[in-house]
Amino acid sequence: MKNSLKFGWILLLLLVAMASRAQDSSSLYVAQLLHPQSDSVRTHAIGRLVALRIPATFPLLMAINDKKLYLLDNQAITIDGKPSDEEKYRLHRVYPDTRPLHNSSGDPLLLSLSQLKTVDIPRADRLLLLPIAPLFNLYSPDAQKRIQAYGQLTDLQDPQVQKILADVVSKETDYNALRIGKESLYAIQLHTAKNEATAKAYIDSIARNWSDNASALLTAYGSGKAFNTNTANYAIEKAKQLESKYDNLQRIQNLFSGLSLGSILILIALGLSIVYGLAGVINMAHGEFMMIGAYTTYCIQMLFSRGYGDWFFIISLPLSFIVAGLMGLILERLVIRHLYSKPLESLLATWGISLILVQTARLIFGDLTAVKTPQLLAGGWQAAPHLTLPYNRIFIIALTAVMVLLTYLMLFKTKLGLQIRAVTQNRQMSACLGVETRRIAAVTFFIGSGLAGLAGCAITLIGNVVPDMGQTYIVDSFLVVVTGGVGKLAGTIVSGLGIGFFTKISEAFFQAVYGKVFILLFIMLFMQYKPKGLFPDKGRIAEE
Amino acid sequence: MNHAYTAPILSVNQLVAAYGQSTILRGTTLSMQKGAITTVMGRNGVGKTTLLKTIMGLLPVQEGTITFNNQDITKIPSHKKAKIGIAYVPQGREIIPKLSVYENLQLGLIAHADKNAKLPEEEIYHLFPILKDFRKRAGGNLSGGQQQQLAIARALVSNPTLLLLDEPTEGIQPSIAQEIGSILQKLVKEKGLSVLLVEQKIDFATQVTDHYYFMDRGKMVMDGGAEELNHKALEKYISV
Amino acid sequence: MKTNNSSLYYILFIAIFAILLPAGHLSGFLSINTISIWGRYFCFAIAALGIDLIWGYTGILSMCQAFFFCLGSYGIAMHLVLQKTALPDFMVWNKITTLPFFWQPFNSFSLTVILCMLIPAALAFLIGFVLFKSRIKGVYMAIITQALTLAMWLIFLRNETNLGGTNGLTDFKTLLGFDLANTQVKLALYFISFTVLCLAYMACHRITRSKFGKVLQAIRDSESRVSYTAYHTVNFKLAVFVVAALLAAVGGMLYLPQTGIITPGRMDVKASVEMVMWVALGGRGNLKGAVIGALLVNFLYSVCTSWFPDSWLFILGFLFVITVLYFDKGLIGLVTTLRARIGNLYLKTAQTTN
Amino acid sequence: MLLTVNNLSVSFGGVHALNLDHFSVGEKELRVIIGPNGAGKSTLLDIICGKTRADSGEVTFKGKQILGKNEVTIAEMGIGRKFQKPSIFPELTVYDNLLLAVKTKKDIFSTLFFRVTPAIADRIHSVAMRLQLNGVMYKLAGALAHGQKQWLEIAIVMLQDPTLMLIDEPAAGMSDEETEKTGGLLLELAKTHSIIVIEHDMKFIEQIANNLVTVLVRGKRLMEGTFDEVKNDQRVIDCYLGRSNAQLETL
Amino acid sequence: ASKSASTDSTATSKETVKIGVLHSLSGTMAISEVSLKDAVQMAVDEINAKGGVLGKQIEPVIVDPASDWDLFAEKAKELLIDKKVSAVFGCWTSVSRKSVLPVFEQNNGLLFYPVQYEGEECSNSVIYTGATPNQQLIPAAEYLMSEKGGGYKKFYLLGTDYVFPRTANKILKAYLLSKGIPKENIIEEYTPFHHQDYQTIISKIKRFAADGKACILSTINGDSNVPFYKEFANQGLSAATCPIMAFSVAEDELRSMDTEFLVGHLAAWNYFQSNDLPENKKFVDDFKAFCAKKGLPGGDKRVTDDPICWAYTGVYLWAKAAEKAGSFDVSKVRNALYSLEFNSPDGLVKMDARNHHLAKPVVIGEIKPDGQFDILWKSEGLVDPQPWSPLTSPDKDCDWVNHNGTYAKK
Ligand SMILES: Nc1ncnc2c1ncn2[C@@H]1O[C@H](COP(=O)(O)OP(=O)(O)OP(=O)(O)O)[C@@H](O)[C@H]1O
Ligand SMILES: Nc1ncnc2c1ncn2[C@@H]1O[C@H](COP(=O)(O)OP(=O)(O)OP(=O)(O)O)[C@@H](O)[C@H]1O
Ligand SMILES: [Mg+2]
Ligand SMILES: [Mg+2]
Repeated sequence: MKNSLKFGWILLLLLVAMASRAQDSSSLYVAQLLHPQSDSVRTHAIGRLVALRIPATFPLLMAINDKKLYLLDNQAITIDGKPSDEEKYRLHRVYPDTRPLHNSSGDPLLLSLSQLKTVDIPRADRLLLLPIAPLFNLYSPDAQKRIQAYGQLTDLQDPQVQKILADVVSKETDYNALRIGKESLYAIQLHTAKNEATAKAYIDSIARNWSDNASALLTAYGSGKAFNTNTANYAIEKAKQLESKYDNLQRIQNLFSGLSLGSILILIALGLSIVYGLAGVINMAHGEFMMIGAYTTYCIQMLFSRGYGDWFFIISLPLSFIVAGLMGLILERLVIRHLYSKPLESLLATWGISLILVQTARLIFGDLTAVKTPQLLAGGWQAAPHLTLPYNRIFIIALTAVMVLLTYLMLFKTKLGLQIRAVTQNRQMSACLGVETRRIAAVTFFIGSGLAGLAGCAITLIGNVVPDMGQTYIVDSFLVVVTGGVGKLAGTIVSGLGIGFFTKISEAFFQAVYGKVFILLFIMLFMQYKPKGLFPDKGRIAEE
Repeated sequence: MNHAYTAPILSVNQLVAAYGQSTILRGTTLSMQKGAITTVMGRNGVGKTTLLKTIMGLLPVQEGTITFNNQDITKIPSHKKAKIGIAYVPQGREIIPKLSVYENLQLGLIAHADKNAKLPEEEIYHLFPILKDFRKRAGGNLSGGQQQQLAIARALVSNPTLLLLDEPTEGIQPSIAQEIGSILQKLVKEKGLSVLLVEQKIDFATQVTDHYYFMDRGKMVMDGGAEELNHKALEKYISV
Repeated sequence: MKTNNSSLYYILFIAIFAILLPAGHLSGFLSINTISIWGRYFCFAIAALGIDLIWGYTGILSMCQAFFFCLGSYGIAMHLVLQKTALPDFMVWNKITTLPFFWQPFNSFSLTVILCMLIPAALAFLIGFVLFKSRIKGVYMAIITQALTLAMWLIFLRNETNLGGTNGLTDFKTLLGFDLANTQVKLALYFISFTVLCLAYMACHRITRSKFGKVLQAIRDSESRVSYTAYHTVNFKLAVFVVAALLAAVGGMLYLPQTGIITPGRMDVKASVEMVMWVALGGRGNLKGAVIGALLVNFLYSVCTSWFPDSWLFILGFLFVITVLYFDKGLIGLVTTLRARIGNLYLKTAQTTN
Repeated sequence: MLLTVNNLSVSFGGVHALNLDHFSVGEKELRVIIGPNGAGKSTLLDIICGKTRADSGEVTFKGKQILGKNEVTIAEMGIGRKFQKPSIFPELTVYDNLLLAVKTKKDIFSTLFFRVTPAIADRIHSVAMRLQLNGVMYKLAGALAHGQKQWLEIAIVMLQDPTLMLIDEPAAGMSDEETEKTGGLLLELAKTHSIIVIEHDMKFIEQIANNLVTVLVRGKRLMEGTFDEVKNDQRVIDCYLGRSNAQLETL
Repeated sequence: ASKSASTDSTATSKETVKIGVLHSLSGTMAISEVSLKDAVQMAVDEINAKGGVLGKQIEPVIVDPASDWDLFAEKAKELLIDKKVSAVFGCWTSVSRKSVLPVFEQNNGLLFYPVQYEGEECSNSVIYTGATPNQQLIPAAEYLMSEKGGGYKKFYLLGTDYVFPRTANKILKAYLLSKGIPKENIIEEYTPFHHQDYQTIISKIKRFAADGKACILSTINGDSNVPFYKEFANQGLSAATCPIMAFSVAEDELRSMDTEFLVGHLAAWNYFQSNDLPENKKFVDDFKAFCAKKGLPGGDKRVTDDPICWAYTGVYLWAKAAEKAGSFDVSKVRNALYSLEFNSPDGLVKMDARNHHLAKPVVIGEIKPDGQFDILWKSEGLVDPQPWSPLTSPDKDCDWVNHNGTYAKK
């Protein structure tokens, strides 16, 4: 008893001594890192810091890993994620402690990047951090990052890791992170479990937790380190269950991808089918209105380049609708108006217009451009441990749903919609019934082009903005309109989703190219069976 | 009757109109009294439909004038004409095919002077019971006669002062044709509606009309009161 | 009067292309390059005739004519490649040691010519049969054929198809032993294209003037009425579809040796829409219009991309819009209206002077 | 019997449009069908000529089942149709409209090498003459007045020379005199053809109904009888003719 | 034509020599090729300002082949036969080059081709100033496998479906296999042109990269890159977990892109704008000034990149060779080009002594937030071009001095 106490003391002293030595050496290495005499010194210093794994150095290492390490008055600092309106950042010290920097008046200090000295750490050196990245990311202020870090933790046998983990978990505030952190702890405990019941309990906890490497961990445990075959089998069984669960999630991911692709197609096809219904022609310039919407978003982002965060995108949603709509209106007034009873001619004219619009965009904007993803929509929603649903796609799905609903209400629940549908089918008689056909036609064109513009705005979230971007989607969206049955809102939705899902499912089996060919041929065969789309008109009205 | 003393509700003066190169109306003149049914008769292809189309503004007037309620409406677009109280039942019905019967009727409300007017469903369904059963059905799927009934109902919904009817009884079963006749007379009497009717069936015309015109090759060649309208009077023109 | 008008067109056409242009070359004003370019336009015009038949007269908007055009071109190209080497370079590079079976027949010229027409015709028959049987019409037809072309384009882009992938087939040396780089050969190809164009025109002219042509137009107007009048519309549609495909393929066959390259780019979405645009611009439902449209659009394309490299798209775009806004029936319609105007003017002045 | 219909049933979206137990037409018979609007008259013709599919039942023509056959085959068997709404080729001239209709071989090769023989020209001209179309022979059919289109369509059916003609409301939009002429024409045609005529014009029916008249109501056969029987049947008066038929009174 | 007029005016009286500029100014390739036209134009202006070549002002004949491969051939004929130009600067895609190649060979023309390409070609009529596979692909793969580069063990070869990616991946695969990477650790995948939807592929990559040590070798072309990188970031992948080494993404593409999600990814080229040679600093400034002055889209925000650098260098190489040969004659210029050295923005580069390719340094860079590259690695000295990769065609080589083009090695 006494012995053991003594032993404990010695151990404690030793630990303290080691810790303080570690503290000392860490400041040395940090100094070497910040002001290296040579590259090799820096590499060595980083190597040592990685090996030592001292929590106090973690903020510093994190800054290095994120390429956000700067020097200000010889202090190692980092910047806060989001810049202010004037592209200025709040600053944090990263070593030896973390605290925000203030100016003389006590307000947070705001500086722009050019006022800071960047500490360049070569990639090779940064890569050294990779093994302990999960460890220091545990200290990240960003919960998402911590969640990832917990999942990525390795060498859980290591007492130092265990200690850090326990420490972090005890301070964890985020619900999800806490759960995952705790369950990482289970993993450690599993390995130290001494009887079947506890082991099984931990296996269950791990399976419930289902972190990134849960199944690998369980398999490893089951095939080697388990202390009896019963637990081993149990672990392997659980691992298999997790695998199949994972496959199911992949399926969900695929469905989601299909849904998102489908929504994009629907969003584009919506305007197309409205305009098609009205002018009775293939509007060759529809894609270009999309492009106008996308460039509107781009321009607004440029105007807002001084900050204001996500506002630029929120504003561009209605603006891209309006700008593209107005362009459509002008086009309608100048050209299409003369062509209502001449479908062929409008085909030609809109083709000509699309050439003009593309070249105009090329001359004004030059080449490849892209819109910054709004902060709110960056990243994804961790729907389940292995299922990330990107926010931008969720947003597009939601936007599509809203637009479909609005379009439906507009077309079928308002007087305007009634008139639009009437004019679409019989201009002359509508006029005789008091419908101002010209105004209605203009409004319809405005809405149709506006919807295209909105689609363009939404597409900036996932793709780039180029003058001929319209062409990329146009055939696909025509296919949607046609397979759904021309002028059928419900058809457009079903076929859009259908094509989305089918494309994604076929991509899971074929390469993307053949997936596309497959889907095209599939549609052709489908049309054999439904030559007038999914929802054909029935009876006499179908004959025209 | 003494037409000379009341101002005509519609007068068409020396109207000339053409489809492209071929002139159809060659100086058509017509004047109709308020609160009366005026019938235009004539053989196939003489331009009766063209006359109504021109009055309605579907065909540009090349020469001549059209006056409605002392207002010159020669150059007014169709939808404005509808709004000032002219309703039109065209030959061939022109139902909006993919709108339901109910929606077709609602479309009639657009020209109604009162923006908040409600659809007088009761009345319509009383006149044309069949439309009630088919409220939700696409207009284009109705049978020919049903469509004709719908077209007439649609025109009446807007509560017009002048009704242009192009062969309204075409394809309608005898009992309902008869009823249409009496409805017209009733509306004329009770609401002061004026009707310009294009009709080929003398029986129907004699039954309802107050005044008739006979048209040939784009011109009115004869007119007179209802009492003068009989087969013999028309014979010489018809056999031409 | 009517016949006079037409013969004026013909005389002008022949005078310019059979006499003026070659003479210009022989006397040194025009380079052989210019002649070849016109030879290529003729090939487009041949295809355009087909499009006019199927679209202008029968009212079926087929977007897969570019595909048939490419089939013709690819066939000849395969023959030409085999004239040069036993195994095409790209196959060597892809480690293919024996010529794939479907390349074999293209060793022989006569077989090549037959296959170049047979394959597109058979495919057109198959596609047409399937589509027309199921009564696909209007936009549905247009988009489905467009989708088909797109699918074919994607397939032709693949290396696995052994047709040269994106790079297509190029670098040909001789045709039937004649050096393709030779001026005489180029001139001969020009004349052959011209002759074929004339023959195709005459054939199409005959077709459209016959009762068969009337049936086609009747199908455009009201297909169901034609059926009730006891014509098997499917057969008629199928027949023109095959003829149109043949014309496209023949155009493609003549096009290749004068251009020297065929790639899947010839049948991408843009290309297939453009072909329709030629006919639309020239005047749909009018054979002369189709020819004039194809020649003019391509001529402008060539010229403007050299003279106005930055703004040629505006020129072409506005041309399309203006044609539509001001000329009812395409360019050919413009000619007629102009003539009528001038005639009227003449008449009026004559009257007033009287 | 040339045409026999048994237990024919058709419904559109659950609504029964036609529910016909039996109906037949003999050789060279002129049969008139009347009935209220929406009774299913046009639908019946639609089924006979292959435009609409029936749910069940059988239709035999010249002893052969024709349900399920397509419209071309049926037309080839000898059934010609005039629609309620004029159906012609608007962008062809009247002459071309007629030329296409003439009964000749109608396959691809025959049309490709077709030449107008004097006999055919005569036929076209005589039909055109009878239907007063000779004045508008080279006008585009789309530019005709409504009545002229009606006649053009009748002419098309006549030139097709079918065994059975299905004529839907031929007198609609015609003046009394023209109606009478049409009646005469039909009577004459009936000497060599079987004809089914649908009409609402009682005067016209009286003129042509030398045989049976069938009354359809709500898709069912109400009765079949001579014109007089039908005219005086109380049920027919109630649901079709109206309380006191002014048209008939005046006769 | 309008452009040539403006350059004419600076030296009206002097004689001129015509060169052709054959870059797509419209169509899908315009995105990339317009910048090359600008670079050529700038080089021409500079040379003209210094007095031209052999006392003659250069007159560029600019045409637009409109991303239409047939039109490329037609325009090439026009430039060589009708316009009689002394050299042509142009093309980007392999197919456009293949399309004009017979034209140049038949008419004894000279084409300066500035873009990295798949090799396997050895034409007497083309001067290849862009990289051959061994000048770009191999060093990149080597770097990624090295300790310094991260020691990656699994490779996802992802490309757009056309010749360059296909060939590049073939060579890369051969290289990786030869280095002992097991077959199952190499995945090859292609997407159609203008592919926009990378959800499925990223999911596959995610699985592939779950255990770390995987990287992507990307030959994705043009407008597909933005959706690819965006999706990559959005599904939670990053350069730290799985870096993308791109062979077709350069500064010009990054110019107006949202680089936030690109930071840390890699690219292999022969030149980066961030190269801090004084020659390059001047080149970059001049280019910005040129674009601003000409009112080109982007103005002084324009950046330079590898193809721009080589398009620009090409004009100088030609001018220098012409001076050296004392003539514009194609064969004389061609002969003068062998072993010709030139102090390019990328430092001293040298034409090969036996074929028409350029020896130049190889650099690997990492994308920074401002769309520029941190140079991580640079080859020691110049890397000699290998038109025929020894990995896939060990028996072939290209030599126009001792042999007649491609010949079989013993
Ligand atoms: N769209 C059109 N284009 C050219 N001509 C036309 C057009 N519509 C009608 N016509 C011609 O105008 C003339 C008059 O036609 P309209 O329809 O007015 O006659 P209608 O008197 O109403 O005859 P119906 O009693 O047959 O209805 C006819 O000769 C007809 O050929
Ligand atoms: N596609 C359809 N959907 C729903 N109902 C339909 C459809 N087609 C026809 N109907 C209905 O079937 C019934 C029969 O129509 P049909 O046209 O045969 O009548 P009809 O006897 O010819 O009448 P009319 O004398 O008015 O021409 C009508 O009530 C009609 O509304
Ligand atoms: Mg009429
Ligand atoms: Mg009917």
